Amino acid sequence: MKTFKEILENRHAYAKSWKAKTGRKVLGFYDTYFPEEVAYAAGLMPVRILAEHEADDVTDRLMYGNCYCTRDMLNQFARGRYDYIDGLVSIESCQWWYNAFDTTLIMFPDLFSHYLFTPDYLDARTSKDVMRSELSVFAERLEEWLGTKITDEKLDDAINVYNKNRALLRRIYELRRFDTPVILGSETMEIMLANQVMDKAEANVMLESLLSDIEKREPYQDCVRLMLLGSETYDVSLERLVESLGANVVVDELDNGTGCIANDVIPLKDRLMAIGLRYLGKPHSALKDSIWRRRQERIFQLYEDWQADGVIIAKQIYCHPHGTDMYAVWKLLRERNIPYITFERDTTLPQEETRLAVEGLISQIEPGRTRIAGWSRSGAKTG
Amino acid sequence: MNKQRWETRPLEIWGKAKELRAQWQRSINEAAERPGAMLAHGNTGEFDWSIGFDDLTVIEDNPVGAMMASKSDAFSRKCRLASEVRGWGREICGYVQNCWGSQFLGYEMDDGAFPFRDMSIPFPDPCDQHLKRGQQCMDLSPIPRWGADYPMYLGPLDPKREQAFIDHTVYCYLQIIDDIERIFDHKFDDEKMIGSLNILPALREQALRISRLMTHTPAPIGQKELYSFYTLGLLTKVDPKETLDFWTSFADEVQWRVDNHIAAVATERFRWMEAHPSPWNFLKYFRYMEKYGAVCIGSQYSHIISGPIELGEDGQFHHIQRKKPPEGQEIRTREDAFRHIFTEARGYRFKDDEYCRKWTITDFAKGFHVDGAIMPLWRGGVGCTLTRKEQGLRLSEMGVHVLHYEGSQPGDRTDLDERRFLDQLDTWMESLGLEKLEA
Amino acid sequence: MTGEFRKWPEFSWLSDTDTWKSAEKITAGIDIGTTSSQAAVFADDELFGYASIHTGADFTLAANTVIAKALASSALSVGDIGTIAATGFGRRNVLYATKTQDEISCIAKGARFIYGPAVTTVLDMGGQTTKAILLHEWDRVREFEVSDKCATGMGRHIETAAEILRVPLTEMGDRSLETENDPEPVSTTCFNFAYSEMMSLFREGYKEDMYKENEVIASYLFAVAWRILGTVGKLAPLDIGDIKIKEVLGFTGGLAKNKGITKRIERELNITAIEGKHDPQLAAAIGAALLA
Amino acid sequence: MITAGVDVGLMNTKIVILRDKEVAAQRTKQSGGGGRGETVKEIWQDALKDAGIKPKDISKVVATGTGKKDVSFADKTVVEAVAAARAARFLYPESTSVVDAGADMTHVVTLGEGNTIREVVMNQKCMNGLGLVIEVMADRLGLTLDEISALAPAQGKTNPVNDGCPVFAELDALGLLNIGVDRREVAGAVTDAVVVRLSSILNDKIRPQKDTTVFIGGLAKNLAVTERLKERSGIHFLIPENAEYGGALGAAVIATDM
Repeated sequence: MKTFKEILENRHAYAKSWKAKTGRKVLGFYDTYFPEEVAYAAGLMPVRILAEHEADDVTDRLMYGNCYCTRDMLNQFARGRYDYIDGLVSIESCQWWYNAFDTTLIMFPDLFSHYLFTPDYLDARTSKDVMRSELSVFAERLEEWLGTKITDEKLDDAINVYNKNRALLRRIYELRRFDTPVILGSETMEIMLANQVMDKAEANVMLESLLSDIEKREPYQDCVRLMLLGSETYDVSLERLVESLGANVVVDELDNGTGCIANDVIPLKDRLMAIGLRYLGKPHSALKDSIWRRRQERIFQLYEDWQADGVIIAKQIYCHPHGTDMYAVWKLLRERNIPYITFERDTTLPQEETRLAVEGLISQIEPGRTRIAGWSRSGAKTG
Repeated sequence: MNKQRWETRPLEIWGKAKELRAQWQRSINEAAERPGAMLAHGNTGEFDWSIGFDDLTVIEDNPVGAMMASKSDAFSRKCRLASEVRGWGREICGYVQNCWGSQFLGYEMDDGAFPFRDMSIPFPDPCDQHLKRGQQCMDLSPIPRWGADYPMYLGPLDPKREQAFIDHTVYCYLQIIDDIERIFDHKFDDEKMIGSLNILPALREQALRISRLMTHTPAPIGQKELYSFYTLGLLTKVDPKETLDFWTSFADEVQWRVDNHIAAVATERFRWMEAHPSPWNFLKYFRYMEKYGAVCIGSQYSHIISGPIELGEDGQFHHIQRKKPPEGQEIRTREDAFRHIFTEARGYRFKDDEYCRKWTITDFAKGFHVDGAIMPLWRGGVGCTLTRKEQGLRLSEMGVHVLHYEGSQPGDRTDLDERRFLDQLDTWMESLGLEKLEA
Repeated sequence: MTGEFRKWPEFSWLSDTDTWKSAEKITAGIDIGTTSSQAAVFADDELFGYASIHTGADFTLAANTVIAKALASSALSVGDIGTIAATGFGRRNVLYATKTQDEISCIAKGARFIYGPAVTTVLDMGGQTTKAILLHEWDRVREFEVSDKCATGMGRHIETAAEILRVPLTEMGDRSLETENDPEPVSTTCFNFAYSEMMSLFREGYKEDMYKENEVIASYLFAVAWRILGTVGKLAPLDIGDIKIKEVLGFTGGLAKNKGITKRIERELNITAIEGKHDPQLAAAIGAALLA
Repeated sequence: MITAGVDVGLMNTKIVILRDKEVAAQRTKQSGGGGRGETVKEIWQDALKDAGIKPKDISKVVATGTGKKDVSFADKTVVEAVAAARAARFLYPESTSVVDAGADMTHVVTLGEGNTIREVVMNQKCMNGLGLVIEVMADRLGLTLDEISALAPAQGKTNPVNDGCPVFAELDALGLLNIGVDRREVAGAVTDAVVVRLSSILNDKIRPQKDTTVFIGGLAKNLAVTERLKERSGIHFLIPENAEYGGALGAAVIATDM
């Protein structure tokens, strides 16, 4: 498998072959607040559980009211797609995720599992102490399970690998700031998603070679620049649709986009504290931004830094963190006269419905611009 | 067919209950008007802030939203529309949408101005929507606002993890008191707070008496009575002493009813429990079920006033005391008091949080000798719906007949198809061979 | 399901002049929706002919039929039309179109043609999607809202409701207004819930004194109207206060002809929509033709 | 002894007249809305005529179905699940559960000893009206129900539609039509979505047994549904010849007890 896209599409095969090659174990996790560094230092490959879509007649027995993503995560476990996972970890985050985690454990009681409490109140003086305590409990459990010792050296190595990974991904995002970017929104999201199901050391090698390649690419033409907000995404169908309409998603404020690469672990003598502080200091997710509404200002900063023209908010149906946070996002966008559309996503993306809204947004930004479907005209490479 | 008919009669405590409720309503109305009074959004489940701060009234959005739902469909619908057009998802709990929708409209059900809150006190709860709901009152005016956590984990009690969680929570609460003193120039009364520590356990003791009595056949009172009274202990401790007296005489009356075989439903022949009430404007399903001789003996939700309870080996309910604060340790400061409160709270949280909910429900069903259970499924309200289906399966396995019906949330009638629900009740009863005893 | 109750009248019109012969520019707009398809032909910015038909299962066939109907007996043929702009759900099936145009711009333009320059808020209620558009005084879109996914297919679902109730679609609106007081709406979450709840209203048996059929229809259409309020209300709501929209309101789309919906929206918004000079269902097709 | 069962469904009313536990007549007619009560009376007259009897010859009439209270001449009403259970045991004494799926609700009934019922599962609201979904889609696509019933299972990878919600399924189906997918294939995709939902209801509590599960109701007549459901769930349904009359038959059987 050579490209991120291929790895994303064959992620189960990738993980299985990694296991066969290294003889090590794979740990599944759900949210980006999960401190992957600790697991990596223990010799595990942390793999994020991603939703896809498969006909689902099993989860109704166990769930009600969940968003489709968490249903599908359970569905995939039930169908044996994740049969290679050795352990499963959940953290304090969205309850639907917790539900998917907990119910999966009922189906697979022998799986190694751990629940790590990452404070929802991220900014109290004692939040870091809770985080530190939880990380050391987690580290001890991993040591006990795997029979290894998580030494400072191993933690340093993990921190380096992850910091490097985030720095490389930030470089990719930086390339999208140009008026004529060399990389499209859909390609970036494919990289982001694949990166979350990969061995980070390998990802870093691939990212470095990719970066040296794409910087040589012919840039895409200037076009309407859009920003994507909302619930986590698991595919790039929306980005592709936007591109087919002659626009481009240039930046996002998603937990699995800019949210997970914005900051690094700053090395400290107390490694676990350093890792904990990184996760507490991460841009607040919609759920954890429960006190002073920091998320909205960050959205605006990204919007300006990446010179976006408009915003697409794509929320999953039944995604309550975004259902409660949207008010403040709308208020901000309206106050600053930023054009935006909001729509809800479910298992399938209805092409024409979504097209109608996105096209309306594009034409609101650039009225009178005649379009022909396909990237070929406005998005074509120059020269 | 069971021809047994028990005697029924109304509760005598009703008058007193109404009086207490009116008193609570008055105290809120007055709080908004009294000079120097502070109105906070928050909750008083574990700790009633007004005990330390005389002029502080804490209102939760839940009872406000519930009251709207029970009184006016049209107004609460308007509130929900007001919040929907401002960006709130339709999957959000009806209580929240009603209460804060009314804030968006700027007026209340009776056309009076919406009382804006002066501060937002955290509302720790396992339900995610509680986490973010304190933001609504600060969005329209920059009022002070604090945070706190509801830390939980799976597996056995772990002293190391516990310690960090208790330190964290105590710190957060002390910070709030410091800030209120600094910002609002109100002094916190440590002595009064320490002195009140025994109120909640005493209240729970009385409530537990009632829970235990309700395991009798015929059930002396039903779910409807429990609902009417339970806010009087949980949310409305205007005068703690008076509340305690009320619950003591309530328990005494229930005891008297049991001794004299006074029943909630004269024809009791089917006992059921539920997980949640239906939307508050549709409580007539209790009466409808009585036509089949079916009595609702409560829910974990309504028996929560007893505090955390579990079924002992003697077949009777007991308080869960997994973690007691060290005996003999003197409580001198407010920090000691909070440590005491949260250490005790940590002990039982493991029995009412989502992790244990699906296991403890079988205890509940066994203890109350239920034949059936209604497990509503809410589209809005994560915490209310999480694990409901699993609970249903578990109950089913132990031979309890389970009925699931759907709706939005008790504060939101949008998705409750009332007639379909009654039809489902018919199906449930008739399929068990029970027919209506009265038209 | 017989399909006899969900029918609504198709219509067409053709100018009796032959101005097109001397016209410098002939344009057409084709709007292929999920439920109905419209065509409008303009000769030098003057309406020359239009047609509105049921779309049916074959979008391409609908596209071919609707233009044929609009041109009807005139000597004008598709080949004579300079620019043909296609819009709507099925626009890709208008094989004879020379360009495509987004729905929002078309509706905005078309609404201005139908209602004149005064209209500021356009509420387009079609078979598939509800769109609320706030317009600048010139024809540029200031803001727009599209109904969410759960609310899609409003018009189509009313057709289904007519079939289940066995009440002609065209009578539903008027009959719903014959009730004394509006009953509480059925579920506003989605139309599947709405009509299942609507049918539940008959579960206790149909008795003259209990559920007058008109009240059931009223309850259903109130839910539809309430759902639409959720879309139009999103156009710049106030920080505090009831839903207000910027006057003047104009309805477009097929449901604009259902008084049971429009009257309820007007009542809730406390506003009276203006009367247009053309059939509101044609808005998108007219707009497309004008933008062509 | 002559008894009758009347099953007033969402779209159709079905009547079965039993003479000494043998079907003497059966009738169905479209009915709906507020005028349902009148339609029921009309078809009642037709059924009596078919059986060649007068109303007074009938000892008892039992009504069931969503419109059971509109049957003015019924001696008793029973819920759909109970009628379905009796029909299943009447037709197949060895049956252990019965699936009743029509235009409106879907019931999965697990049978107990004799005429008792162990468990009833009713569909969730998001799966309401599975029969209606197919009818609406047929109307939309210009196909008859027989044509849908005759659809062959899809070969290879096809375009799926949303299987969680009928509203979204319809939306996706229109999207497929729009990109030129053959309408039979679209109908197949919708049928698949309905089958996934049905299978989900089967999985909800006690899973029905492989060889002793009866399938009645309007959907049981649709071969495309039953065959695909069989494949997905592994259950070899027992489907009676006049499956849509299951509810009415059960009601008529109950009337013989009275």
